[in-house]
Amino acid sequence: MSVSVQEADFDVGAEITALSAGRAEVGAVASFVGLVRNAGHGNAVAAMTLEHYPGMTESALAEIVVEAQGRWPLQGVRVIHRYGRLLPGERIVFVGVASAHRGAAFAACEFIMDYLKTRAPFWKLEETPEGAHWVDARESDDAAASRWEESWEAIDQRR
Amino acid sequence: MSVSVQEADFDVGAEITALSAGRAEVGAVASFVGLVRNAGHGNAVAAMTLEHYPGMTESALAEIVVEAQGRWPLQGVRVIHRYGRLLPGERIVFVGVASAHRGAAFAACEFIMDYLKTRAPFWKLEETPEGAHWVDARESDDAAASRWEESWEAIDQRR
Amino acid sequence: MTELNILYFASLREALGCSGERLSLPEGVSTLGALREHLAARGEGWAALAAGRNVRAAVNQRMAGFDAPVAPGDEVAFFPPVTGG
Amino acid sequence: MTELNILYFASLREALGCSGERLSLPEGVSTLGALREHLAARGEGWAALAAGRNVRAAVNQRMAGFDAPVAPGDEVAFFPPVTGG
Repeated sequence: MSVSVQEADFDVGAEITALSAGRAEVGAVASFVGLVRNAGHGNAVAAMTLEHYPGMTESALAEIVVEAQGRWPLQGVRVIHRYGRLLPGERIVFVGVASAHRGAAFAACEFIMDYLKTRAPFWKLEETPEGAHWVDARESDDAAASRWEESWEAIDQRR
Repeated sequence: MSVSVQEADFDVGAEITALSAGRAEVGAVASFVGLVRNAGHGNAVAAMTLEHYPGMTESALAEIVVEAQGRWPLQGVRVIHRYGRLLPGERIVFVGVASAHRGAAFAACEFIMDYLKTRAPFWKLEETPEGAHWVDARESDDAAASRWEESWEAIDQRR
Repeated sequence: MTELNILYFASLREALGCSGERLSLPEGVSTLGALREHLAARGEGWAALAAGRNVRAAVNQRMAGFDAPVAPGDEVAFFPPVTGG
Repeated sequence: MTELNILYFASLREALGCSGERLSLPEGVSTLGALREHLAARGEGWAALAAGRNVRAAVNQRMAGFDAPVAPGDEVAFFPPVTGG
């Protein structure tokens, strides 16, 4: 398991390859790349600045990964989140998960993204022709994260 | 949308980058890499040979992609499936999906893998110390694919 | 074209010792299921196509149920459940 | 350490015109919620911390509810709902 919070870009192919390299029991690597879009809430976005809470960011991401590892049998997890000023089309976040089977890899990857969206201390400032504004949190992100609470309870009930 | 069935390996990083290159409305790229595992059903696997049905393979994969595009708003889809003899750790399949938002990208990527597992005409021959044997289809793959039928009906009922 | 082009794949190909054949549509055979029965009736290895065996099929490169019609000129394929990905 | 280290982030930092401060734990303040009320009572921009405003908080770099205890030496952070990813 490895978590990085950095200004620099990352190499998606190298990260995905590293998740299975030398581990021939890995049958599945699911991954996600989040990018800066040129349009947020109807406005053209010229750039985006990501602020974060140094120290807490890393531990919040590590905690999310540990929670994923407790829910699914995983053989590797990599999370990279950038901060600073980014342009449309630039990568923001990478989550990669290796497992023996695809179901666990997909579920854990989506789980980590959903939790990251609601628990990792990052904030986005968008620059548009009308000026800069802070991006509002989306209710759909809370809903996406809370799905996993429900399914966790459902799992508990089946025990 | 692009589908390839080939013997050659592929460049995961280049494929993922291509899915968002020049498309600044893409905010999310979900992807999956399937690899040859060194153990199948308890036996050590020395190599695996993938047989396929040339012609039908490509059209079956294209049909699955079209179905995904009908279910989610996607901005790019790439499917690559290899055939021939592969060693443990080698890549078998790549599915990458670009969308504005992560929910659609994740769902479509997993959908394509689930349908591919039950609808694309590939067959695996495993070489083990006990000899070569054809891999049996797994009931869990049928179950994974049939989830999407249910959810499709659920969507229809909400209309 | 008055013949069927029949293809066999994977473990079924090995069981039959045959990867494909051209065949005039037999009298009274108009569905995939009837064709399968006709072939299985050849005996020996062809029993791998018999009812109860886990066989799938395609007509003209699309998955098809055994009630699907077959006609001269069709490409028909028989194979075990797929295991790609 | 007898003081709290308080941090403010993002839109809240801008509204307050302040990215952080060191503060002796005020008399009668033992929870995150009481600390928030104490700060909001400063008036003007500090109303951004008032009840009803969508503010989140962390104690010692972990997300915390407003009933969480605060004690001298803690690092406390206030911020808007997160929007990373």
